[in-house]
Amino acid sequence: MQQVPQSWFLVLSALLFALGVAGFLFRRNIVTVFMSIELMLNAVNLSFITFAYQHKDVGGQLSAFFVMVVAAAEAAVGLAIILTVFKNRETLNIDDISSMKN
Amino acid sequence: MDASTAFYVISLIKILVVFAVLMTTLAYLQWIERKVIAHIQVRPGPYFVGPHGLLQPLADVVKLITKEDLLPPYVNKPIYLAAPFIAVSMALLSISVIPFGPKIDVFGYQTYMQLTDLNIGVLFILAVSSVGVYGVALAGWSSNNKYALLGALRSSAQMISYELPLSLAIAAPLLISNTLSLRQLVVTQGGAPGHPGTFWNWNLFHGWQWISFIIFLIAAFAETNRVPFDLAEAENELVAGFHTEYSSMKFASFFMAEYANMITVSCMAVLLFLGGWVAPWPAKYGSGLVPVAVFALSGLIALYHGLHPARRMDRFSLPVVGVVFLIVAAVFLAPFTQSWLLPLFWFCAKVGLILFAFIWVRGTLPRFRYDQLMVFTWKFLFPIAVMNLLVTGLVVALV
Amino acid sequence: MLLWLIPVFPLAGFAINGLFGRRFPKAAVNAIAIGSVLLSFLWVLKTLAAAAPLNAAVTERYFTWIQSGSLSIGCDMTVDRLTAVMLLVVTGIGSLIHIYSIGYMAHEGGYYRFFAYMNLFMFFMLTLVLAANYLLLFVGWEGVGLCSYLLIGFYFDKKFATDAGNKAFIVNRIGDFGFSLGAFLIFKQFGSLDIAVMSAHAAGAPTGMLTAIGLLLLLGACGKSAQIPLYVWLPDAMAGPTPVSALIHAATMVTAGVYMTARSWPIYVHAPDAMQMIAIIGTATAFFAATIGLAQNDIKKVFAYSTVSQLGYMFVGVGVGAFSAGIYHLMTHAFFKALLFLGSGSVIHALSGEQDMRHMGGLRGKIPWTFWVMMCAAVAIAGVPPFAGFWSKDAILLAAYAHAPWMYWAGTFTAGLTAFYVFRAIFMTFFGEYRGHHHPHESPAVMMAPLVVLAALSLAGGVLFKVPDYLSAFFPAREAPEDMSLMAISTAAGLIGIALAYLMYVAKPALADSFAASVKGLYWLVYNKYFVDEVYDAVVVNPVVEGSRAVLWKGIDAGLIDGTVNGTGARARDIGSFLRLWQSGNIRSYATWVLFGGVLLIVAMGLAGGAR
Amino acid sequence: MDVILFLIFAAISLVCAVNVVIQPHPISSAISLIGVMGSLAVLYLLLGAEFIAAAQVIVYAGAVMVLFLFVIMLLNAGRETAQSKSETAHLLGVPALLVFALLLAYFLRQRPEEGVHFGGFTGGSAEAVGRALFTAYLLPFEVVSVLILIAIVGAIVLARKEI
Repeated sequence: MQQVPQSWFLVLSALLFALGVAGFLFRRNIVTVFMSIELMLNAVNLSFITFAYQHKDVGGQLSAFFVMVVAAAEAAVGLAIILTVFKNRETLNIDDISSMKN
Repeated sequence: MDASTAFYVISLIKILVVFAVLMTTLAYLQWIERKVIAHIQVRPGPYFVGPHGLLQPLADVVKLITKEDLLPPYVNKPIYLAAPFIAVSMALLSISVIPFGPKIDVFGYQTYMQLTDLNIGVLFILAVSSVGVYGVALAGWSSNNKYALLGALRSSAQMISYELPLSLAIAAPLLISNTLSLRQLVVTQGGAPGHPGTFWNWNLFHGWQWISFIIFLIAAFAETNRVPFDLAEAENELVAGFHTEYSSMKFASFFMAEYANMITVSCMAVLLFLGGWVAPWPAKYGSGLVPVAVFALSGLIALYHGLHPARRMDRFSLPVVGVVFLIVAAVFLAPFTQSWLLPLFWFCAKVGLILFAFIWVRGTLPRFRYDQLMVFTWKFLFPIAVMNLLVTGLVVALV
Repeated sequence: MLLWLIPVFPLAGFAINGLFGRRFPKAAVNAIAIGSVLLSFLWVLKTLAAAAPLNAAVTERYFTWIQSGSLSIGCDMTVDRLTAVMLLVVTGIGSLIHIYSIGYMAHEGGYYRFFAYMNLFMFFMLTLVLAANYLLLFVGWEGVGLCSYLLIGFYFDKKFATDAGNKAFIVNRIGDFGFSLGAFLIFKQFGSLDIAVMSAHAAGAPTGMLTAIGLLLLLGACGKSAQIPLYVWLPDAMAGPTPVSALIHAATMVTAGVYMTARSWPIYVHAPDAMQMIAIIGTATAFFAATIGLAQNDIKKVFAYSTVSQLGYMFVGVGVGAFSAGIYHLMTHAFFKALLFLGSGSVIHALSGEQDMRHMGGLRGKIPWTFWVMMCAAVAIAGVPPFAGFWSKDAILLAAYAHAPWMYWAGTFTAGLTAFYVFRAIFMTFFGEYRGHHHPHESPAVMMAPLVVLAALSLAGGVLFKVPDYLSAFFPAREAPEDMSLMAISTAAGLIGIALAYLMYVAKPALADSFAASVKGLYWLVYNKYFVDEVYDAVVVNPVVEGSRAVLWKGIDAGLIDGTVNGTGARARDIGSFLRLWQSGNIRSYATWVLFGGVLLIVAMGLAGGAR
Repeated sequence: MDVILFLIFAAISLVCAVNVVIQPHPISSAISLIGVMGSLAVLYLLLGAEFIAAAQVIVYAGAVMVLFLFVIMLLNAGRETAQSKSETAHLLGVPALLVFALLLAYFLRQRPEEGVHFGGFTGGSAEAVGRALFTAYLLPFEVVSVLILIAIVGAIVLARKEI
């Protein structure tokens, strides 16, 4: 039975992460930007689980589990923030939200 | 035939059989529901297509397929088209891990009466059902219709909310049976090996697990968007909810998804709490004769009514039904069917019981108001489920 | 043996009363506070009965408190014969004073607060007594100091009370400083803070080290037990309620120093210089405090200086190697001094708060019960045989004579002074004509009952509880020959003191004033307590305050530290105002920079060969 | 078989991920992201992480993304407008991103090769994960539960009408 080289998983993870970064950098809709973050987290999870396989240690999977939990919490709070921002500013464009300047 | 080829062939056959049976069941479940509700409301129900309206589902299918497939111009087309597909495929997907019976011999090959046995079967069903929300949500959004959107928001919020007590209620019997595999779950409820147990071994009667069962049932009603939780399609508020804009086969898909979900949660209830295909008492005390008795009695009653027909047509239809039932009863007596037909009978009987409860509730209870619905789950059902799980966990850990 | 229950009962009382007492009726507060102390007392009795005859120490380890390197300190409690005496004194006298307080504090505000603090004090005092190592002892030591502070300042709306509390606390800091250093040296020398370990290895330690430890511990004891030069806080501590003065500042807490030095006897017996120092300080304190007591007019101040003086006696006992005599005097002193304070409290209570003896007089007929119990205490402290004070004082004086005769003579003279000022107080209070304008009334039974018990103890306690016999195996034997003539001399000194007091304040009241006029300078000096407070203010307090203000605050804190901090902030702001040009306010450009940094990091790791 | 499975689902996940980035409409991005998550779940199964795979679908696809969909629906987020204000993101970001992806891939390829096949690691069952979670990783687990509590409170506070 043919086996999949481990590096393929890692390269896939790297590519997904890079795509997430690209989404973060080039998208302007704050929701899409947030989804790009989730994409990056998923990419990292894939690495974690690959490493768990490599070391035959469930710890890597637990890291992924914790990432998931934190991502869920982050999504809840982040989306609540997005809702509040939209309520106050009527925009989802990330470039328009720059009140930290000045 | 070597082992792997046999595996593929048998799996294919099983898929075909299950799919065919399921599709028929879906169609006839609809008929049964209409009949039962009609009788609850003291009216005959579908009557004219075939004897006692028995061919009504067939007629419905023909109607739905041949209807014009309307595609409103303002919808988001790809998502509008994908939504019913997601809904129905997710609903059918969960059937694949449901075991209907024990291991059986088919022409010398040993196989399970189940498409596939995952050792995280319960989690799989939870996962698939949680994805099922998308069918509803996307359908409502892509329809570009405020009724549809509101219905979708309502029903997906409702499904997410009720998934919590549902999962917590499921977790309690899992703790007791100490497995996530649906097959193992049934085995642990069947008593010790060699000493088949009675219904007293079922998780339902394990301590206070009837609480979990009731929570599970309530949450399951909400998960399937059934009365009294069918706010998503509250006709007098939202026209038809998330599928307002759907017609023809796409509408039928949502309908199928709903009934398939009903069957899935009924199967889950049976597997988790009611001992799956295990007979209520051991065969040596005559549980194997129950189906024979039931079918024979039904057949005799049908024959009797056939001899004293209320209408002209009954003179032919009822004796036919009676004879069929008697034949079925005879089949149950045949020794080579006992090993697989009896478990299947018990499984179907229990599932049928739960499905009847679904229909019964629909026929009798009024609908909740939306805020009541949310308050009910978050402030009542969820805390009780948490407490129940905590106490169960404590007891399991201590005993 | 569940030793921990002994201190935990009062702690529970403190917790309940302290947290919820505000809402409780007085009866509930009483039940909790007194019940917890009584339970503790009963538990002590049960424990001691179970452990009798207690020839060896019983130690219980509850948990390892601090574990760091070679330092291992457990929460250990131990009970031996010395502890047994202390436990009985603390819980027994404590129970009586708690009961007395019901009557005394009945009309005061902060009723629950008072009892909560009292219970907390009991907890810390019992911890101190039961501690099996110096650190746990220090916990109790600091805890009783804290409770002393809280209770001295109980009337926190009066400035002199809070000032007195502060003074007690700050003066005690000096002593605690010495105690801490002593404990550090003990750890350095013995590698452990356990008293048992210290006892076992003290004989082999270098004398210089032991002397240093002994002197530092003595400094701590001087602070806690109000010895020269740190006695100044105790007279001021009388600002607290009278039961507090009786319990904390007469019977128990101030004797902690004596207890601690007695507990550390293995160090002292191998450090004769330190012991000599204890004896000298004790003698000096006993004498000077007694002379100050001669001229005070506040009844509680008289007894406060008397306490300082009697503590000096106990130090003499410890210092001359008669540890058991010191503890003996500690116990009898607890009986009669608690009685004196409580009795004076009863007098004050009778006169609705009047404390000045010049406004008393002739109370003998008006409050006879109080008079008679006070008389019992007075004869006990004056050393009239066969009452309690006679036995213990005599044991100390005999040992002092064996050690150095001049100490005996100083002690005997002090005994005369003691008898004089105590009876001066009695005569000024109870004899002659009533000079006040309140209407005296006898105290309620709940106050009198403890007084009667204490009176009985003051009279018979010396004979009933022969502490030196009980402790003879515990401390190294220091045989002092029985010498009837010395006993007769010291007894005579006491009787002469009583007779002089009678002469000056009852028979010929004018004699006192004319005598004071004849030695005007001396009287003025004594009346003003040798100006010790003023000298301390001038020599220690003011330089420290001024120095702190000028150098530490204005110079170091405001100049150096604030300057550094502010300067750092200012430079950071300068740099930031330059760097903020970078901050476009656009999240995505920030993210780009983060990505850029990530790339640099990966390149660096790759160059370093880190990505394997 | 394993290679084929991997290639299929890796391809799906990559295509969906590209879709997440290039789709103009957020809801399409969200659906694509669900696709990524689903195919990653299959890859997790391949790597022997069956519990995590189920959790991935339940938590990510079932809960987190539903929340996203909700918000998109509630805000009725439309297509993105084309203009951008950030020059830095394009000038510095594109080359940096390329270098980043290439470097990562390059370094990852340097690792010693080891084959992955289904069943090569069976320590990812619900029982094993649970056991590790409640023994060696108990503290992080508890901390995470506190974090979730904080998140709940935070979300409620933020979502309240009067701020």
